[in-house]
Amino acid sequence: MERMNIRISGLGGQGAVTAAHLLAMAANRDGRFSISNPFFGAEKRMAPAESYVRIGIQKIYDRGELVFPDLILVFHPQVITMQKSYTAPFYSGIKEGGLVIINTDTDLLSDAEHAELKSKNVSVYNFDATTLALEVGGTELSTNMAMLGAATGVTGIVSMESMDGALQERFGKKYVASGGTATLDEAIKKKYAKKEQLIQKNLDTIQKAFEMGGEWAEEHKPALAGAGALTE
Amino acid sequence: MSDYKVVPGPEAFLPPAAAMMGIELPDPGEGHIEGRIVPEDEAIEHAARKFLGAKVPTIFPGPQILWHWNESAAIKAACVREMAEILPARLIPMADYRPKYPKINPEVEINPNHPNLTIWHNKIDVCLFVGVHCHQANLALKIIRGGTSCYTMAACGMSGHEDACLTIRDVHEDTLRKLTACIKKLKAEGVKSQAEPFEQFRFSREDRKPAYLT
Amino acid sequence: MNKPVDVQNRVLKGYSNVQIGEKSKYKDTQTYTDPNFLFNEAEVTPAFMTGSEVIKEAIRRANIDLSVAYPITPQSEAAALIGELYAEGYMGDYFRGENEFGVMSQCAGAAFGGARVFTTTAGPGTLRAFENFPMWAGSRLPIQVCVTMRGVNSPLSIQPDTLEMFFLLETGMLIWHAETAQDLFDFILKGFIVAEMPDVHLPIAVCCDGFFVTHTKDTVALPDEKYVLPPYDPYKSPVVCMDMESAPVRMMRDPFVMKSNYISYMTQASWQLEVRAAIERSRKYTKALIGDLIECENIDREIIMIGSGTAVSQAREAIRLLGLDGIPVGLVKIKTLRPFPHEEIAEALKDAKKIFVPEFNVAGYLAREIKAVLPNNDRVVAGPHVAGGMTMPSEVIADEVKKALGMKTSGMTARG
Amino acid sequence: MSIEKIKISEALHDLMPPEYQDMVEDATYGNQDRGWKDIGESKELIEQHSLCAGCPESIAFRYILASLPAPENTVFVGSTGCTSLVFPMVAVHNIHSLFGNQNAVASGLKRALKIRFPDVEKDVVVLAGDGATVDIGLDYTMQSWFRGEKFTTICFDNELYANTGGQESGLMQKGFVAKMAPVGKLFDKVRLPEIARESGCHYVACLTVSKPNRVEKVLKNAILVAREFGPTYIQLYTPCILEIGKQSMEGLDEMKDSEAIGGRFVFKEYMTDEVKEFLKQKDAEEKDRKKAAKLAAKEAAKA
Repeated sequence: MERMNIRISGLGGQGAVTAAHLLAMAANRDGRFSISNPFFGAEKRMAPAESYVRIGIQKIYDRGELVFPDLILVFHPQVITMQKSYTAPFYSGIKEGGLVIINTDTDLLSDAEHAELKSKNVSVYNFDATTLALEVGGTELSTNMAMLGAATGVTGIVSMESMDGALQERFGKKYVASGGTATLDEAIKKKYAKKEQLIQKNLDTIQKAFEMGGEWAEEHKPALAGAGALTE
Repeated sequence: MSDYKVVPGPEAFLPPAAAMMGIELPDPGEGHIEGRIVPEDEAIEHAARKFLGAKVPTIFPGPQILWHWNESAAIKAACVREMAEILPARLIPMADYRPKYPKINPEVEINPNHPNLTIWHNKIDVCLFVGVHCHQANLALKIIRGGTSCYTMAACGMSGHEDACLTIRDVHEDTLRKLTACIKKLKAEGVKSQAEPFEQFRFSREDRKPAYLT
Repeated sequence: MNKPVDVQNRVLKGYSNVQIGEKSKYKDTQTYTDPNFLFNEAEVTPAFMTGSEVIKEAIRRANIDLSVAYPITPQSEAAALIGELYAEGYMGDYFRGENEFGVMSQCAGAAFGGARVFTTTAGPGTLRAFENFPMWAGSRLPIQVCVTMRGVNSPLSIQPDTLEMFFLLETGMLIWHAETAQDLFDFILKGFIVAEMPDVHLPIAVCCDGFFVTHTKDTVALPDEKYVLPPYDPYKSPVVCMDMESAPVRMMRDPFVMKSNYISYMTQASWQLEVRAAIERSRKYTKALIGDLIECENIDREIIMIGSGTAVSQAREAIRLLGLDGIPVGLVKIKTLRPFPHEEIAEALKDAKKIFVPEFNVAGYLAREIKAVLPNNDRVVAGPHVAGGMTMPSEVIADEVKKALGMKTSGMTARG
Repeated sequence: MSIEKIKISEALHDLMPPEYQDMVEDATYGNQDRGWKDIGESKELIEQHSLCAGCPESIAFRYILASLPAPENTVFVGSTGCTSLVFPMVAVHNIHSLFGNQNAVASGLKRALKIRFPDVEKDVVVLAGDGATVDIGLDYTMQSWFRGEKFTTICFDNELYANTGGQESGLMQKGFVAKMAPVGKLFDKVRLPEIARESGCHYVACLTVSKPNRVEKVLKNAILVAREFGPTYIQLYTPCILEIGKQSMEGLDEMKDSEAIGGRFVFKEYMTDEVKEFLKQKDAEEKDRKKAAKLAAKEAAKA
């Protein structure tokens, strides 16, 4: 494929926007073209939050809300269970052969939903990102990192080396964001004694999730596996 | 290529701005004659000939040279005075731009809000704007084109005026001297001033004293 | 146009500033740089940042004297970032106004006093400020406002929508519409130069689509920050600077010409025409700095899409998708809405059989403007357009074209 | 600095309309002793105006222009109303922009002049009617005070909208029957001087223009304090004789009546303690300067 369009659905405060920026920055480091943007809503804690990443081998022009994604990352079960989502059902618009990764420890979809996704050849990966974040990162605030790792592990859309670089860039210097994001950054920094520690923990989380994603892909062979090798 | 020409009026109830008719301003080193871009020297010679051929050639000096607010302004004022004397031409100031109350005296001043009073009253057939701020010059030039048959020329310190029938731009002392020299040269070659005899109006503060004080 | 501007060799003619080469008044690490060098020759390095950060980087190099801020989504980040520049000493003054009407009036006051002024606004804020915009233009104040457009209608929407640009069209301001972060950076810096030319000397609205540009990370090429625009020279203004330092003394800005006896309404009318004329005069400087007012790709094709802002971006992707299905489509991007490139558009579209105008607003005003300058304007399809902040997926644009051609559509584009 | 620029080009001097020749020769720019007493002796900074015959606003304008401490370095900001018909005739740079935004425009202007001329005291003075100051522009008036903007706000209070034909305004007295107040105004005159005091003005005065000495002193105080401390506010009663049904000659009586004990415009002045001290010092300096000047003049006469 020439282009991967990624939609991230989560709740305010989970770092869905940060995750999108990180993914785009990493893709940029890989020499790909990328664009990331949030859904432009009022940023409130625990309210629906959505962000979008486009990665391609040609210059990307289109922007805005991604209605027809290849990959959907669901950062929080409530996106599905309480329909905290800008699009309902959460998978609406997903393209043929797409992939959905859901942060959950139990299957949240009905049989009908599974059937519908299957008819489009869409794979579903239930991945317990929050538990991993707590285990490796030491805080559930690293859930977004775990989700990024899993997505990267399955698809290989960005390299771990670039992800490392993007993390350094994002957390290593004064970052410009909305007030809410800045406050969250401070909260994360407080969790860790040092900035380096924060980056390392995040990287560890991503690394672990990356491996788990890779293993899952090996086992389930989703259509998007290996899509990181975008081709013309 | 616009086929619009910036020629003397009376053109219309409300004449269009020449720029909206596709007339562009000259680049540095150029001027325009009736909207046609020409080298500066050609515009200067055309201006000199227009002046000499006029019955009531008139220069309208504006605030930027009437006031000695910097040295260059005072020098330009002297250049304009010299030009007026050599032509000869009337000098009628545009001292400011306010809507004047209660009335202007069209013999001795021109106001951008109603310039035609002065043009009509003095039967001015060729005029030159110099030292008038560009915005007010354009207002007046457009109104003159609308209601009179006066040939308008603008010596502009900035980018020139497409609403004048002729313009030169980036005008400084030397440009004014060049125009004066050109007038002298043409006169030496035998081109005669067609100006009707007149006396330059002069104000003095004495003129204004009420009779009982004199 | 009686004299074509050489767009290949983009040289700005007739610009002069005696302070080029001097250290900046505000930041001694910066040097006043000839715009021709800054825009054409200075080496650039790529950066990956949000549109708000791009606005900051442009203002860092713009040598503004003063900026006034007021929070409204989505321009707040940019306005706050300019505050950071102030704290770092990049400008003379910066403060938060009480509301947009106040902000634009404060900008006017500073510009009357001879300062280079920049501000930002969006959506309902633009409308609240509105009385000021035609006043700026009539007073010939070269203020720059960056409008990060969003919905203005009730029910309230903070999402991207270009309706407010429609309202701005007849204010007498220059209206440029940035498609990308790079456009935004270039337009802001180049906008100051064009707006301040003595024969133009008008306010300029550099518009961009909120969020799509302001909150989207994109690549932008930046010249070194040691370069900064030369300062504004208020004594080159076509009207008198209000500082009691210039002739003449008895001078009001800008006087009522009504009610004084014998002053005719001709002055009022000519004044308005002069503002329109000044917009026209901006063409040659604009072309010298940002190239032709429109950008064309494959206009020999029978189907052409034409638009401005990110509608063009969406169209580009739609054209790629249509290309995959073997449907060739050309593209025209409009960079300036005022002056409106009517001759250029008529020329570019002269052979097109079908013309699509994707727009992010309910009015479809760009389609109206285009129809007004084209012969056989039944060729124009006024759409697709969305409104209220809806996204406009490229797939939807592609389907619109297919529908018009009587082809099968993807069937993906229904919403709900 | 700018006084040097008020000079006519020698080569064109004899063409300049005499009102300008007079102004350059006879006006009081740069004269430290300028004040209302110059009226009638020196060239005034105001030409003919288009106000109604006998309008107290016209005399208020003349007192104010005659009393400015430094007209050569002053810029006015006006607003829509009767005053905006006078301003084109005033020989001090002045701005008319919209209706009600005068204090916002002045905020930007003052800051710009401060940036451009850090070493020169450029006075900005707002002069607007009561509709502009209190009704449509109240937000901008007060916010400029909250921000501590360093300029003087003058309100010509004629207690109604005069320019549009006598409609109710916020500064109109309660019970007054006017256009748009067909059964009489239902609420009290807005207490703007008190509001000004509470909103950060360092010097506030409320008076009529019946006493030129007082107008001069108040204006000078307000401008000097604005330079040093921050916002200052002057409210001047300039009755609209036309709309309150008086004759041209009755303006002065109307003002005198209203400033008598119990009237709406009994002279009020408020200043902070710091300002009181500052003005006392300024007065002393002024006295010494005048004394010295007198002495020098005497010596010169002797010589």
